[in-house]
Amino acid sequence: MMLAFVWLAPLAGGILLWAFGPQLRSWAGPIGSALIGASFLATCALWGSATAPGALHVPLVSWLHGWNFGLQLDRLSLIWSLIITGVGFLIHVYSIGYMDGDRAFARFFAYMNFFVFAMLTLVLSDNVIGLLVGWGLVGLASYFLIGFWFDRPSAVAAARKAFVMNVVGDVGMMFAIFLIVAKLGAIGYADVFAGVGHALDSGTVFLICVGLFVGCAAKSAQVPLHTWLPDAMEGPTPVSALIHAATMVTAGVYLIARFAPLWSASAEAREMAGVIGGLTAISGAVLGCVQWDIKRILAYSTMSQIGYMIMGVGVGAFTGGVFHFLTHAFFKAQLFLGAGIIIHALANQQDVRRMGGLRTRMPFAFLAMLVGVLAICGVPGFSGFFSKDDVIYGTLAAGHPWLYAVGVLTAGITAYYMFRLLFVTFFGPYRGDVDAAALGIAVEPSGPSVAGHHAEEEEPHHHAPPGLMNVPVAILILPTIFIGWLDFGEGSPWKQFFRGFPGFDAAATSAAMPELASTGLVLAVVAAGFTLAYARYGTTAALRDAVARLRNETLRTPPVLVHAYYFDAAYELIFARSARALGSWFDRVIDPHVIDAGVREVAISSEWLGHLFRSFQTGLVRVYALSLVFGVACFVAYYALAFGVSR
Amino acid sequence: MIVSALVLVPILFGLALYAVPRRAAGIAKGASAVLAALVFALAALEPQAPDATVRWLSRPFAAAFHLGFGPISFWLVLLLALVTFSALLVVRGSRMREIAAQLLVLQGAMNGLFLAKDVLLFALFWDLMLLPVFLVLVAGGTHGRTAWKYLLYNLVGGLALLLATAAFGVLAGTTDVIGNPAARVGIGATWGAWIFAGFAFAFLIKTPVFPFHTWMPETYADLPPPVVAVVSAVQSKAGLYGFLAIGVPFLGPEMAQARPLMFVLGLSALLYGAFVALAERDAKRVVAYSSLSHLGLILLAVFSGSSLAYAGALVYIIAHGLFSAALFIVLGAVEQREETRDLLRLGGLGARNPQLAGALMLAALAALGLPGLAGFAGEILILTGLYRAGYGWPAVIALLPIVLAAAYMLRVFQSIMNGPEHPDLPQRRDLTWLEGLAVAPLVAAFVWLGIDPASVVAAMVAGGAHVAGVR
Amino acid sequence: MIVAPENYVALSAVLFTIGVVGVIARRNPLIMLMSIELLFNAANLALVTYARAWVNNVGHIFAFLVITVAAAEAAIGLAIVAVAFRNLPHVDVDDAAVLKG
Amino acid sequence: MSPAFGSFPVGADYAALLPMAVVACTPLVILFADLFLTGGGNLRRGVAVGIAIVGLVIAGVIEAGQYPHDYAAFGGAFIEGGFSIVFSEIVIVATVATLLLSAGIGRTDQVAGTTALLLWSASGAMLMSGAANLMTVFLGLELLSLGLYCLCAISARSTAREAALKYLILSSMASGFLLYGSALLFGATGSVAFAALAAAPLTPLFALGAGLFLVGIAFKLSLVPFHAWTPDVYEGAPLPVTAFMSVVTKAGTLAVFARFAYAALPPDRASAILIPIWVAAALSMLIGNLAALAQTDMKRLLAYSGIAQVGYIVAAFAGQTTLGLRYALLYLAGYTFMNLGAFAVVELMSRDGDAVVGIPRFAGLAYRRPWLAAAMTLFLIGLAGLPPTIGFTGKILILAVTTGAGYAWLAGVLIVGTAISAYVYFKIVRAMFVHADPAHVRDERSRNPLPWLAVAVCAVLTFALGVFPLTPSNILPLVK
Repeated sequence: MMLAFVWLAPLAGGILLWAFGPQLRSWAGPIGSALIGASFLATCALWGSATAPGALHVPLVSWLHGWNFGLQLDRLSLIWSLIITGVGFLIHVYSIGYMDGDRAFARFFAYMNFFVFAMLTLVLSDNVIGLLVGWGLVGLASYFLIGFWFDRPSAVAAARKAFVMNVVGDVGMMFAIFLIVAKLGAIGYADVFAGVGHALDSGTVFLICVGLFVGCAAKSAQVPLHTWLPDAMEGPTPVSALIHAATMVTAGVYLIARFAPLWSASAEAREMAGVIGGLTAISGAVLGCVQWDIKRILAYSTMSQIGYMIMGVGVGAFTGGVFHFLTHAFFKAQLFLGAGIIIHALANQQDVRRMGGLRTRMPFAFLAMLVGVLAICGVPGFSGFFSKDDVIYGTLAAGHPWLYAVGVLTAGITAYYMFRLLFVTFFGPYRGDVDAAALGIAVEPSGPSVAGHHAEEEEPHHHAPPGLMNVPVAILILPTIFIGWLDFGEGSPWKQFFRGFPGFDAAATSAAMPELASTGLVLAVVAAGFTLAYARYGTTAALRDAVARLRNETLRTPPVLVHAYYFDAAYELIFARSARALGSWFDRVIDPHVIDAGVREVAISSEWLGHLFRSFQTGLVRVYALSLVFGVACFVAYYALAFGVSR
Repeated sequence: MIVSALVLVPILFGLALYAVPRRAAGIAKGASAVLAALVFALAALEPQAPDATVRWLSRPFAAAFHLGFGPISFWLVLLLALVTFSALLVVRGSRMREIAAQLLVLQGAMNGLFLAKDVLLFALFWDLMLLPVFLVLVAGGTHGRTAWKYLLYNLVGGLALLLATAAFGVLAGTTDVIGNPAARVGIGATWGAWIFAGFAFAFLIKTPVFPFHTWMPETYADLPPPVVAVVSAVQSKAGLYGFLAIGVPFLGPEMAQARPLMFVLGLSALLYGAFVALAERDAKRVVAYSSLSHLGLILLAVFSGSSLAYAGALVYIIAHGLFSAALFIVLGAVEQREETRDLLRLGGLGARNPQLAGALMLAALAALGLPGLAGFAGEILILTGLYRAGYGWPAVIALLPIVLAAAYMLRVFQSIMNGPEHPDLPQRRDLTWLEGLAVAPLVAAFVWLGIDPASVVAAMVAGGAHVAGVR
Repeated sequence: MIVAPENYVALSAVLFTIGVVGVIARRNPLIMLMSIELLFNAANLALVTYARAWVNNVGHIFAFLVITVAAAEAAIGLAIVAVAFRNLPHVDVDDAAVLKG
Repeated sequence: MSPAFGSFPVGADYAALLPMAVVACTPLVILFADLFLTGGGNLRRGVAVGIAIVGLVIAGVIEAGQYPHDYAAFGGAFIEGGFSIVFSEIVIVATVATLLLSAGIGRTDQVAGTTALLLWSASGAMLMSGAANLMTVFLGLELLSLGLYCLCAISARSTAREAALKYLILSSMASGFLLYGSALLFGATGSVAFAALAAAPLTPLFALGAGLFLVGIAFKLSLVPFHAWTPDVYEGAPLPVTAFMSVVTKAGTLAVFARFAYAALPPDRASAILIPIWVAAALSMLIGNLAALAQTDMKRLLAYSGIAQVGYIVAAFAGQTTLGLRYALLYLAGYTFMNLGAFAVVELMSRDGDAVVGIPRFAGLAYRRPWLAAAMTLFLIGLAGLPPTIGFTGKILILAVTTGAGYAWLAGVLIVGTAISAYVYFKIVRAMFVHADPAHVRDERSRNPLPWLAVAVCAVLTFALGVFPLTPSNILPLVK
């Protein structure tokens, strides 16, 4: 069964590599990659049957009446599966080079394969609970990979944070499942969609959407559940590329697209999703402007781009949103892998302030990054242009001028911080040897970026990346540029592809201005963003005294941005700390001093009574005799009362 | 015949172990493990084994030594056999022989409890199963206080059970009713409430449920790992089984009356346990409080009156048995290696002991209800059942502990296995093959149960028809 | 003249009470034994009185029985007092209070 | 012959007296044989104990043979039927056990005497178990007590004599109350036969008489508040005598109480008359167990536990149901075995049985003498009412009949008392299973192996009765 193979091959790889990793040694990488590749090919082979009417469906197990689990490959899950396995394959290959020499080389690929399996479970499931299972498993995989270098406390903490936040999302989805099961008694997508409007009244649909959206917000790092994503960069760079850029974090988009019929049926839900998406898009972008860690910059940009997608699918521009996912998967993977090359080459230096002038040192990386940046900024012709334009215009078409404004503005900010990244990293002099203080970097003794996985290695290497790392990047360049043309103009193949897909044909209200005008506006704003970035980082003057400028900027960054709006601090205070405090109060006060104390009192008092009665035993005969007489008196008194009086 | 063997053989064999000289304790351990495996096979191969019954009392009420499989008890007996087997494999130390013996006695007594078709016999085994644990605690030496707490808490419950059983027998004329839907038990409303109170008191203490739980953490912390595995995995289910086997069929109205109270207790256990587990330093106590939380959830299910939740309750009972046994066995292995359970002192074991880490990870994941594992199957069934039966708020409140569970379970795992290695901790060898053999079946079982609980659930729903008044 | 049986019963009650008080109040075991004899004889008096009242000899028989038993009791009692106080300075029951608690 | 004698038909059924007569006459044989055995040596002991046991066995066999029938001697003054036979058998068993325990104790030249006294006391108890008439009750009671006074005193320890003195004074006083009560009952009804009492109208005089009579009974049962003598006497008396008292006195007195409660009281007002007894029983269950909490000496502890246990048994009579009587008998039998077993174990733990044994002596017993510890554990969990023993089965049955008879509050008190008692008994169990340093524990072993026999038999019966709770199907006739 082909589909089962697509689904299980990565799992098999995961188990195999986990169990026999030490024996396989350096073979682990190729084996893991090969399995993903095979899975990819199998997916491609299934294109026909997936696009055929009625999709492809495989029943698996059944728990109870109406609780039937199965796999389903339709157009939506097909797109996702292709990205997961395809991009996944490339990143696997890349990782062979990147992770080369790591102590836990095999374990890494085991986790990666397991992740692919989990992600496939998510997108291939044909029912809500199967979806939730995949949802949880990808969370686990991301936990494993974020905490891959588990001797780093920071990585461990980040991993736990990511997992717990994702469980919050799972819980939200459970709530949605409550409603679905309570109303329908069945869990299959088909049953759910059939129920819309009948068994599921609009109020219920809205609640379901809220539940689902909590899940999607947690997984896709939407405000306010986004704080785990930047920390997730503790994981190896390929992980960031695959999980925290290309695939997992976009699961939220998949979720909304998958339940399009529900969202189409509930305007409030669309409102909510659109607003949250827009909020995320802009706040992420703003934070992206003040980051110095190259991966964190990309992380915030990811957050903001997903904001776009959510905004798009939220307002009902499903094709646009999904398309942005597609293009983003390529160009963001591209960017991360490019960053990975740099990090790898600079022995885990991730701080852009310590880079600079790399254009000449590693031209290929520059090319890769450049293409990625152009794409993400939506420069015409590059993939990002088409998809982002779709989304932004979609908001307008759906009648959300405010969201439209946010989208446009964010496009500009994006251009600013991406080119900022480009300039600071690749232009000007190399600042790797400048001491940290001069750059205003607060030096922490054992920062995460220092104690890397290469710590075990002998020679501190500054070497050019192995070919294995360049090839995938090179391959990715093509789609990064050209994939966008799939959605060129009305009746594009992309729009054709999703015509008639359940819920996708949401009636778009007439837009306030023609699409071309909007495009022009967006481009103008992007240009503005670029100009600003150039003025601040690109001009020869700026590049000359880059060190001083960077120092100033570092010290001048408003703390509210440095601390990412204080979300982490607030959560730590409100949830983590108070929960622990409550728990230890229960443990230290209630248990011993309330409950046990009560029980102990009973015990002690009975002991006390025992000694009391013991003290009555004076040993004096006459006292005993007296007690006897006392008893007699009681008896006689009773009889006198009971019988004497009655006569 | 077979069912009586399930009860008598382990007890007699266990007592016989005392005849084995201490030098040959290893042999005793091996033999008892083999016996446990045989018991498992015996139960698994003969699910249709006929009842065994011998007249016991005739007046003032009829009672019999009546043993037989029921839809629930069959699975519990299997679970018990499996857990006992695993526990016996990891028995170690100078008291190897005594602990193995007491484990077998415990198994026999609990088999009797689950197989009893007579309420009085149920009460008999209820009290009987206290003794082995008490003796293990006492022989442990310095744990006098713990032993007393365990004994007196549970014995008080047992006496309430005894009184309730007597009244039940007098009013019903017979106690030979368990698993017999035809038995029409005429208990008036006046007495029913009191009798139910007696039963409930015993069951709640045993489960345990807040606020009767304080005996549990200390007991779990002081018992040797193999015994605590069995106690937490199976003995803690006795009360819930009692509710399902006695309460639901014969005291339905009273259970319905008590529902609000029980929901309050269950929810408070659910939250209380989770919060304390978040704050504990002692790994075993964390797991103990997590059990408090999980069992509170099952209590909700038992009183929900929803067939979906009942199904979930059974799955979760089995699941909790499996993963808590695995957790305690692995934690025992850790403690035996590092001579501490203090989460703040442990750390970095994962690097040198990958298999140990893997085992702990799997058990912890099952415990925190990772979708795809048994814990999740039980949770989702129970919660949806609750919600569907119209108890929306309890179901929603019960979602919070799931998040907390993720937090404290990962905390346990990470603070033991992750982080930099502690130089002051002795670095011992990874999981031994015996320990692996002990954990593997448990893990396999809860993975299987997580993927396809239908086999259990179907049996339960089929056999659980006697669960009266199910929505 | 004929005294009404009630008076005898009253007398026996008085005797009985005196006996009880004697046991409680006196510290000399011998006197305590005497008081106990008083209890028995009070009962005897009552028995004989009622035997007369009911014209039923069973009361007399009972009385004789009690007298013999009382004799045996006294004998044993004296013996025990003798051994109990053999190595005690005074004959005082309050000295015999080793067993207590 | 006056008409009053009409109730005494000429030609009594002397078969009824046979077992008791055998027990009463065996001492003569023993004393006679003892004349020809001079000097020390186990022969002299063996002969005395042997003859005694033979006599008791014969009596027991005869009793058993009489079980199906029923006989009445002295026109109903003494009745031998299913009910009383069970009591007599219990007495006989207890006496045999006591002999096994006492065989190694005391000066050799005293053995014949003590054995004789033991048997005479036993015959007194047997007389009580058959007594259906105020006179026979008094006679039996005194016969039982007079022997016990002496037996208490037979020991080298001065505490024994103190115990004897206390027992003498208090018990005689109680007998005085019982006697005066009997006199008043006779006065109220003009008869001493239980059957006649039941028929009489309930006058205040009758109530008062019944009350004083019950006081005497309660004292012998050592129900609170008439229990003060029990701990001191039990502690002071030689261990076998304590064992004997703890069972035989209770058995005989319970027989009297049962007959009085069931047959001698006007049925309509009986429950009203008996309420004080139920209250006393309730108090015994509570105070007996509570006071036992504070004890460290085994004999004293068992004395208090006995107070509580007899409370359980009396509770079974509540409501005067036939089942209650049957299960009281059952539990009494169970108590006999558990209690005698425990005493036998204590005996085996002291070099000369007549010694003080404290709880600390049990430390680590399970590892020094596993079999003894196992047996003791069985007896103790039985006394605590845990399975698999008669303690559990008997208790559930008592609970059932008590609740069934409408005395749920007594059942409740019983449960509370049992809960307290758990701590008492498990304190000893715990001591036995704690790993103790042998250097710090006095480990004495009795030179007399016979108690082992008692332990074994008691252990087996404690378990067997729990699984097969046999109760006499025929307990009648109570009176004729």
